[in-house]
Amino acid sequence: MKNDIVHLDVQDISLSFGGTQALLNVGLDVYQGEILAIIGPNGAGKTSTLNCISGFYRADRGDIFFEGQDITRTPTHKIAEFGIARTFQNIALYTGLSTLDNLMAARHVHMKSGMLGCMLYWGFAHRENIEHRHVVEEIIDFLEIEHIRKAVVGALPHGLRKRVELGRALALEPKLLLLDEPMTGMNLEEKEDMARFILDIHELQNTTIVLIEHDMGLVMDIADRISVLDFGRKIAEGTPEEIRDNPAVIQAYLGQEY
Amino acid sequence: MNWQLLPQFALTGILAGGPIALIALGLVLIFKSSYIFNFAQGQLLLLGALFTWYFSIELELNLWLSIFLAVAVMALIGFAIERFALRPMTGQPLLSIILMTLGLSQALQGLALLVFGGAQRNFPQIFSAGDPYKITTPLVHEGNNIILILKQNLVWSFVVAVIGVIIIGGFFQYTRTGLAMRATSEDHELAQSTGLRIRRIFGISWGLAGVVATVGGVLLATSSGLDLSLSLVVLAAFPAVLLGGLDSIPGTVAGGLLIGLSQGLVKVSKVPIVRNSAEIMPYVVLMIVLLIRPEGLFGQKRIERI
Amino acid sequence: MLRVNNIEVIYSNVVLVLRGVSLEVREGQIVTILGANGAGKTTTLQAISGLLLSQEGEITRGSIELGDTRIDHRPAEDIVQLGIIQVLEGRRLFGHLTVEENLAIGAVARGHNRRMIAEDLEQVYRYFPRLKDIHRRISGYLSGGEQQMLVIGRGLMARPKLMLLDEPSIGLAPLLVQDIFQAINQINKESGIPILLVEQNAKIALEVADYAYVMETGRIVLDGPADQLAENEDIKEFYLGLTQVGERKSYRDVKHYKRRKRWLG
Amino acid sequence: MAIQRPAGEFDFSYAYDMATIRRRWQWVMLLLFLAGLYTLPLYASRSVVSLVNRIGISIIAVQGLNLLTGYTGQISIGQAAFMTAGGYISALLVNNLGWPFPAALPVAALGAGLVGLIFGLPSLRVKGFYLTMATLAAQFIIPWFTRQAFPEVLNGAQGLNVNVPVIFGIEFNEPGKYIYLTLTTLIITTVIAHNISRSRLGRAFVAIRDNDLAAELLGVNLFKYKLQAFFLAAVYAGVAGSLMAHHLRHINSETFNLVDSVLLLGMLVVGGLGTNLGAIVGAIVVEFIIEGATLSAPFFVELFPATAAGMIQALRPLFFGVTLMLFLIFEPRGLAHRWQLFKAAWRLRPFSH
Repeated sequence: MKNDIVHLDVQDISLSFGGTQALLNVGLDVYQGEILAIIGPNGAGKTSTLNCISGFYRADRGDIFFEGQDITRTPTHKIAEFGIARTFQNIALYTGLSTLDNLMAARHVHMKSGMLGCMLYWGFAHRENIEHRHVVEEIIDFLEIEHIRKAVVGALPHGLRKRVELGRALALEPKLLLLDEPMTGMNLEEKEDMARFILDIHELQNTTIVLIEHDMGLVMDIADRISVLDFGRKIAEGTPEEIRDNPAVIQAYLGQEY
Repeated sequence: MNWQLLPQFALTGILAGGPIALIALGLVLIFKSSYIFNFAQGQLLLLGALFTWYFSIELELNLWLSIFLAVAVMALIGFAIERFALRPMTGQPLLSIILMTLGLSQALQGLALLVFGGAQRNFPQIFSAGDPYKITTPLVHEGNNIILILKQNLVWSFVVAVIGVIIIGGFFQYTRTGLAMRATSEDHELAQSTGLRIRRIFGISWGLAGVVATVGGVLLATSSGLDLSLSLVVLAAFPAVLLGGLDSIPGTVAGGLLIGLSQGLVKVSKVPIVRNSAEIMPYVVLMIVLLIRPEGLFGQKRIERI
Repeated sequence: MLRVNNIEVIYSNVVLVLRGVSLEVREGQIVTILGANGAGKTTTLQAISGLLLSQEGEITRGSIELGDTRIDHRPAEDIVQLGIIQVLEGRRLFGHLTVEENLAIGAVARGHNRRMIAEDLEQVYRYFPRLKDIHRRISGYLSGGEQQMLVIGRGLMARPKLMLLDEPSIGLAPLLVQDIFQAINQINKESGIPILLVEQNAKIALEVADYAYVMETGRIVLDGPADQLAENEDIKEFYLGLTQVGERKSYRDVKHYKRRKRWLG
Repeated sequence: MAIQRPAGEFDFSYAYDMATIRRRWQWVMLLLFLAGLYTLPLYASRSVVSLVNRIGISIIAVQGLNLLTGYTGQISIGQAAFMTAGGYISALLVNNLGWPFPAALPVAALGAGLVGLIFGLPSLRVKGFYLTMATLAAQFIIPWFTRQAFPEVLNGAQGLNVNVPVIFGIEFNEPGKYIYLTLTTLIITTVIAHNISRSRLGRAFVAIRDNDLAAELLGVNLFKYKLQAFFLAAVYAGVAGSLMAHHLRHINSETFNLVDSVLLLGMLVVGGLGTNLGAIVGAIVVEFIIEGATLSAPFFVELFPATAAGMIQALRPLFFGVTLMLFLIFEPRGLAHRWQLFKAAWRLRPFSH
C-alpha cells in the first residue's frame, strides 16, 4: 500500500488566464500508492491543478515531476503514455461509440498497429484487437457493465456513463489515476458502488489516486490524505482528521458542519 | 513591381473591400444570433439584385421603389428560410447545419437560373459611372504627380457599406434586441428558458440578413453588372468573416478591407502569376492567418473547460 | 398557486418518464422535490416551464394549473411571460456576455424597460453584493459560486411569480451551498416569491423547505411537511445516509469485487 | 441496444464476435452480388453501365470524405480539389512520362494525399468552421494553380487530354470495359475503409470526432491523426480523380469543382455519416437523383421555355439542393441509420418494441 516514494511531485505551479490567477505556487507531493483528495471551494483551482498535471493546461511557472521525470512540458498525448489517466468533471466520453469501443479506444497507447497495418488489418492488427479485447473485458467485468457492453454510451444514464468513464481511464492501465468529481450527481447507492470500485482499484493494482470530490463524508472515508485549495493557493494538507479540525479549512470551505 | 501603381491599387482595393465587408456583415449577423454560418448568403445577394432588376427594368418602376420592394421581398424570403429550412434543424450538429445552408445555396442557385434564366443583364446605374473623382497626390513619378482615379460608384458603395456596418454594429451593442441576439447565439436552450422568443430572434436576424444581402447585391451589380455568377462574390467574404474572428463586427470590417487591399496589392506585381492571384488572395490570406493566429485577428479566444 | 395534477410525460413517443405526478406549491412556500438521478425531478420542472417541447418530450395526460389558468402545452416563452422562471441545472449562463448583460437578459426577455431593469439590478445586487463588484466581468470566467448567484439573480430580474430551481447546490463547496441556500431562503422570505426546488442534497433542502416530495422512477412516493420528512426512517437511511442508530455509514464498509472466470477466448 | 444477434446464434470467441461476415449465406449473397456487377456490361444498356461506373467513382471519393468528415469529424468542402490533384498527377504520369496506368494510379493517390496534408496543417490549431474554411481554400487554390502555374505543362484553363488506360494490351476505352477498373478499385478501397474503421486507427479517429480534448488526454496524438485523416481522404480523392480523368479522357481546373465538393458531402450525409454503408448508399441515391434531373428536363422546358438551354444546369443543383434539405429535415442520420432500424425491426417482428 502507501509508502514513502514520491510518485508525483508538483512543485509550486502557477497559472493565470485572462487576468485571473487560477493557481499560485501550488505544490503537491503524492506518494506511491496513496489516495490523495483535493478539496476546496469552486474556482479554487482544483480542476486547474489536474489539468496542469495531465497536460491540458501549461503551468506558467513551476515544474511537475512524475516518477522522477519532468513532465511539465511533455506534449499532452505523451503524458497518457507515461501512465497518467483521468476522468472528467463533466463526462467526456466518446458519445458515438459503444462501451466496448470506448474502452478499446483507450487502449490506444498500448496498441502498436500503424496506418498501414490498420488498412491491411488481417494478421497483426487483428491479433492485437483480440488480445486487447481480453484486457477490456476484464475491466468491463470488474465494473459490472457487461449488460451495456455494446450499447452506445451517449444514451446511457448519468451514473452508468460515469462508470464507463472510469473504465476508460482504467483501460489505460494507469499508474496514476486522476478523478475529477467522480460522484457528482449520483445517489447514495451509486456513490457506494463508485467508492467500492475506487478502493478496489487502489487495493488490487496499487494505483496512486488523486481525487477531487465535494462529498466530505466520502472524502473523509476513503482518502489517505487531503489537500485543501482556496483562491488558487494550498491552505492545508494532512490526514482527514487533521483537516476536519483545521480552523483555516473550516473557515474557507467546510463551515461549521463537520 | 510597378511601384507607381501602388497607391492607386491599394486605394481601389480598400474601397472594393467595403462591399465585401458589408456582405461579410450579413454572415456575421446570422452567426451572432443563431451560430449558423450561412453558405447561401451569396444566393440571397443574387436574388436581391435580381428582384431589383425585375422591378426596375421589367416592371419599369422607379429605381428607389424597386430597391425598397426588393428589400421587402428579401426580408420575407429570409424569414421563410429560417422558418422552413433552419428551424427544423434546431439542435442538430454543426455539419448538418452547414450542409443545410449549402443545400439551400444549391437549390436557390438552381431556382434563380430556372426562373430568371442565365443571361447577362443591364443593371440600372445608381451612381454615375463616368466622371471619376481625381485626386492629385504629392507623390511624383517620372516628373509628374501621381493622380488617383476613383470611380464614383466605387466610392459611394464604400460609403454605403460603412454606414450599414455602423448601424448594425450599434444595433448589436446597444439595443435590447441586439443583446437578446447575442445571448441567443450562445445557448439556444438557455435563452429559451429565460423567456427570449428565440424563433422571433432567428426570424429577425434572417430577415435582416436578407436586407443586408440585397443592399450588397445592388451595390455590386451597379458596379460590375448582373449575372448569375454574382453569387460567387460572397466567396471572398467568407475569409473576411473568419479573419475578423466570426463574431466581431469591427473585425469583419477590417477583414473585408484587408482582403480588398491584398487583392489590390498583388495587381501591382509584374509577375503574371502573382498578378493573377487576386482571385485566390482571400484564401491565401486566410490560410496564413489560420496558421499564425487561428482565433482570427479580432476574435475572442474561446474559453475551453473540461 | 401552482398545481400539477397527475401528469404523465413521454419522451420521443417511447420513453415514459413521469407516471402520474401530482404536486402543489402554495403562496410564499419553498417546496422541494427530492430523489435520485433519473427519478424524473428535472422532467417535472421542464413540464411546468414548457421546456419539455424542445427536448422532444410531451405531456400525455394530466394538467398543470397556475392559479386558474391551465399552462400545460404552452411554449416556454409564454410560461415565462406568466411569471414562472426556471433556473436550469448546471449554472448555465451566457459565457461571453458580462455579468450585467447576463442579468439584463432576464428582464429583456419579459419586455421590461430600462427603468425597470435599473431598479431590478439594484435589488439583485442587494441580495448578492458580490455581483455588483464584478458586474463588468465576462461571466464565463466567474467561479462556480458566483455563477450560481448570477443565474439566480437573472431569474429574479424577470420579476417572477414562481421560481423553479434545478439543483442549485450541484458541484458547490459545502460553505457555498450554505450561502446559496441562505440567499434562496432570504429571497423567499423577503419578497414572498414561492420556490419549487429540485435538489440532490436532501439535508439542506429539507432545512429550508416548507414541504417536500420524494420521487422515484417517475412517481411521487412520499410527501409531507419538510420537518416531518426529515424524521422519517427511510429518508434518513436512503437520502441522508444515516444508519439505524443515526450514525453515518462509512464508504469503506461496502462489499468488494471477486474475480470471475472468463469463458470467451 | 446497438447490436442484437438473432436467437440461436452465439459468440464462441472474440474473433467471431468481431467478424464482419458471420454466416455462410452472407458470403454467398455477397459473391452473387459482385458477380452480378461484374457481368453488368453483358446485359445492361450502355447508359446504365456508364451510370454505374460514375457511381463507383463517386463512392470512392465519398469513402475518403467519410474517413475525414464522418469518422474524424473534420468537415471538408475540398474533396473535389484533391480529386483535381489526383487527376492531374495521373494524367501527367501516363501522358508525359509514359507510365502504365496501374503504376500511375497509386502514385497519383499518394501525390493527392500529400497535397491534402498541406491543407490539413491548420487542423493543428483550428477546428469547426475555421477548418472547413481551410478546405474551402484548397477548393480555390488548387484549381487556380492548375490554371496559372506551368502553362507549358498544365496547359492553363484549357486543361489536358488524358490517355486511355492500357493494361496488358487491353484498352479501357468505353464504359463497358472501364467499369472493371472502377469496380476492382472500389472493392479494394471498400475493404481498406472497413479495416480502418474497425482497428486502432478508426477508433482514434472517432475519439477525435466525439471528444477531441478527452482523446488527447487519453493518449491520442491529435495532430498526427487529423493529418492522417486528411491524408487518407485526399488519397481516396486522388484515386477517384485519377479514375474519372482517364474515364472522361480530359481534365481541367473545372472538372471537379466546388459544387462537386458539396455534392460529395451531401452524398455522405444522405447515406449516413461515419458508416461504411452510408458512403455507398449515399453516393448511389444522390447520383440517381441527379440522373432524375436530367431525365425530367424536357418536362420543365415546357414550363420555363426561356431557360431551355440551361435547363439541366438549373435542375441539377435544384434537385440536389432540395433533396439534401429534405434529408436533413426528415432523415438527418442518413439512410444507413434507417437500415439499422429496419433490420432491428425485422428481427423482432411481429413485436415492435
